[in-house]
Amino acid sequence: MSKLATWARLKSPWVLHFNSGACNGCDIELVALLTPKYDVERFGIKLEPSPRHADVLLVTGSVTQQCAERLKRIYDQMPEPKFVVAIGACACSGGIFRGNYDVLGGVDKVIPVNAYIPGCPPKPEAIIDGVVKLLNSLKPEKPSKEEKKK
Amino acid sequence: MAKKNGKKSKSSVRPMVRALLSNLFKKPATCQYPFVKAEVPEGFRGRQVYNIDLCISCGLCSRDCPAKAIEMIEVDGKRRPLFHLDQCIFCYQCAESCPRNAIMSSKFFELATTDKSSLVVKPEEKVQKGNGEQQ
Amino acid sequence: MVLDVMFVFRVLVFPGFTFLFFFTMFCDWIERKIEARMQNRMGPTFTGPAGILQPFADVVKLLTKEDIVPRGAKKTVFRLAPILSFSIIIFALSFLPIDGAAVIPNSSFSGDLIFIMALITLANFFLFLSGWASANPYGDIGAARVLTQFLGYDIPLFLLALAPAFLAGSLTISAIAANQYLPFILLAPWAFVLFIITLQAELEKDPFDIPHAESEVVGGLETEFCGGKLAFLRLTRDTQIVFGAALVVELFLGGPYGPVFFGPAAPWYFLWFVLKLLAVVVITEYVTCLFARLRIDQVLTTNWKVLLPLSVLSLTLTIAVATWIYPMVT
Amino acid sequence: MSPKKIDMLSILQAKFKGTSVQVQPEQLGKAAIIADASTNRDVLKAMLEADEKTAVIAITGIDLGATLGVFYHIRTSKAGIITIKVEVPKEKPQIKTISDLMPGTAFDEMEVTDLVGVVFEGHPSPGRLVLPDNWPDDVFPLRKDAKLDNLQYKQTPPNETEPAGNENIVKIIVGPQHPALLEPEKFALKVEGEIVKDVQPRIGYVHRGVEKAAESRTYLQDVYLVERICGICNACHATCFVEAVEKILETEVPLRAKYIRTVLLELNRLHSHFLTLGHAGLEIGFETLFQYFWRDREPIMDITEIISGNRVISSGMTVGGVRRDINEADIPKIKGMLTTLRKTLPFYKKVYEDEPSIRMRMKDVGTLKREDALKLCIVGPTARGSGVDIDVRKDEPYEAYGEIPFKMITYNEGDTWARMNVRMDEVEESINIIEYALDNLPTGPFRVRVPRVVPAGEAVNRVEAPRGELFYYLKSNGTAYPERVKVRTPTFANIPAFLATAIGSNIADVPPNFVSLDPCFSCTDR
Repeated sequence: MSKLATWARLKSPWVLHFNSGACNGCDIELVALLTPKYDVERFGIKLEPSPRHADVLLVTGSVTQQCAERLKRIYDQMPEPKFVVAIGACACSGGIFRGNYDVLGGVDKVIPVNAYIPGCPPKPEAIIDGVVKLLNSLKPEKPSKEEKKK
Repeated sequence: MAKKNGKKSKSSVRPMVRALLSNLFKKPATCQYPFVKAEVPEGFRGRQVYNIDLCISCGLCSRDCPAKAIEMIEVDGKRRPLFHLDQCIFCYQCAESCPRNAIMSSKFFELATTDKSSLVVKPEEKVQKGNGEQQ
Repeated sequence: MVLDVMFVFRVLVFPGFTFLFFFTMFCDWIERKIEARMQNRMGPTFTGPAGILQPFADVVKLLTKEDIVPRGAKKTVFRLAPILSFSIIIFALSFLPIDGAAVIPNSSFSGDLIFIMALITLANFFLFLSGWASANPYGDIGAARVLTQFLGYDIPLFLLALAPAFLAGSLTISAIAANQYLPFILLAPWAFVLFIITLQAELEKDPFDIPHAESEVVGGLETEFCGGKLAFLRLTRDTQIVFGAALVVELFLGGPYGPVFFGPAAPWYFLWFVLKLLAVVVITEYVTCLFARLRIDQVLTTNWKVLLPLSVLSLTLTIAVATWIYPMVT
Repeated sequence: MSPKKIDMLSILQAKFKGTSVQVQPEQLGKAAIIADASTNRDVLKAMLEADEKTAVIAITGIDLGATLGVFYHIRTSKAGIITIKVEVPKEKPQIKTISDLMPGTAFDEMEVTDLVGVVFEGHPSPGRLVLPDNWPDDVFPLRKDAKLDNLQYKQTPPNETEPAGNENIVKIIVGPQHPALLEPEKFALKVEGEIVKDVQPRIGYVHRGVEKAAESRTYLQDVYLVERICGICNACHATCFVEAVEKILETEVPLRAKYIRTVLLELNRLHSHFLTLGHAGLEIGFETLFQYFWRDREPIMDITEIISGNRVISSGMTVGGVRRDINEADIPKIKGMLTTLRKTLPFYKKVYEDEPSIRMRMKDVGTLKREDALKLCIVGPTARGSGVDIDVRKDEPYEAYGEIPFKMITYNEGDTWARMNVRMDEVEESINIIEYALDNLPTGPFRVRVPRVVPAGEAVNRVEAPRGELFYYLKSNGTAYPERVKVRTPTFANIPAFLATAIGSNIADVPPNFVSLDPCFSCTDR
């Protein structure tokens, strides 16, 4: 039964996007994923309006002081198994705004992050590659079953 | 059974009506990225390729980097640049201000990883030259 | 009471619950694929052959997710409403003759058209309840909008459904479907067009999809739901689409009855039913992609000032046609 | 319109002959007027009477060591910017507000209070604008002596729970995380039934302190920092900053660099307009239009990638010219993409003009009359949609806009439909400009060596960003680091337009009205 659950979880990762203080360069690349040229709906990825529906939280932007509390609240609202992907140099480490007075610099200072996609902004293909790598990193649960069998 | 498309009065066929129908039968404009390699134009600013032999460890690159993403570290006696790819904004100011052109751009953009430490590129680590190879 | 195996098989498996469950997902897949193709993109392709298992994967994933009941929500209503609304729609679907006979054999009684219309009202009421029970401001607004829009289109929907009843001379669906000597779409095309438009409003599809408009009301009544309950809410909406299309097929396109080529009639009727239903789903999807969303007050004005008088007019026109055609046929 | 030539300077000199106000022509743009806390309002009143199109572009707060400077940058119908300089003692930083004369400046004054600490008496709605609510009260980031490392933030609970007046007024918070808005900003809407009674914006979620960061980087590094204020109009920010530095250095940029800069600027405008026209479709629920627009926007991104190496942040500009040359081999490919783009325009033009569902959702929604647009100092397509014909490319041609023929588009209806159609026509103009620039690209160098240290001086500069007029004020102090960089972005000036038109409108009209403004909050908060 859990093989089916893992298969379902990999095949329909619903996505929520939160911009915690970005220059919206990464956001327009993220929204470009939904458009015909890249079309992530091929992988079953759908942009969901509310944190309750989402599995993967895509965060862009170096977390500003005001957004930090909001980001934490949204992360708590998401049901388990949830994953966080930091998109763009700002989300990974604060990028060019690292060290400013109002910037926390990096999403991992507020919530645990599962995948990092550097780039300013990363190409839409790089974001797809990041999400695919995140989903592949969930797959090794299967071989662990083979070890149990041995 | 005719597909009755009885719409109320419509003067000229609206452009949207025709566009929707024609797109239904046209090939979708989607490039199958993960299975078809994305073609990247010349001069694309991907990951840096650092050539350790040309470097004279002058430190100009780390001084000029707007995001302060290049750190000079001691490597067998000489000061070499350490690239923090998670802080780098890929503007290539370092390549411009390097007197010996030791830093070149490559067309490799698939840098996503699940652990952050792999984003720190040490100078002595042999980085594949050319473009597009996986790490 | 010896359990009639045929009855259990018929209700639970073939044209009953399991078939309807998977057929809803198939229709959802068709819809997503058609919408994607119209927008020049590919739509789900990597789950199962050509992405056909995508809706199934969505439902299974939702069922395996953690189920959160927010503190402020009204617990019992919050848990029950989605399941109830889903079961009502499935129950209503079982009255429509799918392969020559209704899902529950000899269950059609005279006047079950009105009963089914009442079931739709009940299902929408439970959707309102689920939105109202989730203590989220967007949930309340979404729920209120479901009701305002529902008040607008319910009467025209019923009046338009009466048109074929007049032509067939009876209020039982199987009877209407049976004696359609000429598919009523040809006899009363105006009723068909108006019915499709009101169907758009009932299924909350694009020109009238205000209750779950993302830009105004974040998730509408689904905002607070996650996991199993959300799966049922999404299933309710998909089953409503199948139900609406099935209703159109029964009333206007001559039900499951079509030319039978060889062998027993039931599989052929079933095939005709599915084909007609898919055609109607494609039409509704086409209309969805064609329009922008209307404002809530524009929807109400169109319902009360445009649809209602037109449906009354279409009723009178149908009566005129009935009195002219009826003596010729009987 | 005022056809007669108004010589603003002579009027002001005549009016303020004997008083303590000195008019210094040709200093910092067209003229600098030294006034003090008491006389600045009279100067402004005089200018308002003289010319109807007078508008305050920005208010710069600056720490001048002993005193705090408050500079009012003012634009009149003739080209050139007039700055009223006022100095206020540091111990008692008070000055009278001018938001009653010019309602559009309320936001500017709140920001100066936040960052530099000058209090504006009589301000209609004082309070935090860009800084978070729990920011310590005594720290002003843009002062030279501000201690910014270990800050003790006050823990104040968010005040969303304050009652909404009488009971039938529902308070809807369009929160920081909202699917329709690409960026975090909060609007507290007080709604009675379906009518919006009051809108309180709370921006500042994207405030990254760019102006303070700019002071700790060299001019060369600042170009990359300034470019990342807004991902959609990054070329405009870079050009505006670079031109300001070149004004102080008085270096002459080679003609080929000017043409390449114009191409990059227009590519920026093209991709920004396509993005907004598509996003407007998404806001009114017309998803197919969104998909089509963003599908046809991809060639523009590919052209930017070919020319500059990155799809979005083109990083083409540097002090003294352009970083890369457009090589001849790519030009036919670029021209090919542009012609395919031009073929799709009639389809979109017809859809936006007479598609019934779009007209129902956009016709006379958020109408802004011409006088209000002038009073609220609105800029860009939002103003041009209401008949105000201001366009920096025409009023004060910079780069190669003087030599390239193009039309300025204005509509007079002033509603969302008009603003969207202004952008629709401007797309056509931009394609013409790019093709003209590519056809007769002058030969010659594309870059000039520039010293790292910039002599002391001041400069003001304006550029026409896709959303409107972008304004930079730069002060250098003879070192390699700028003294003060002030950025006033177009959306910062356009938000009052949304507030004015949203109050009294239907709640369902708020999204189209909001998107017709083409808001970019990473620009607004800097």
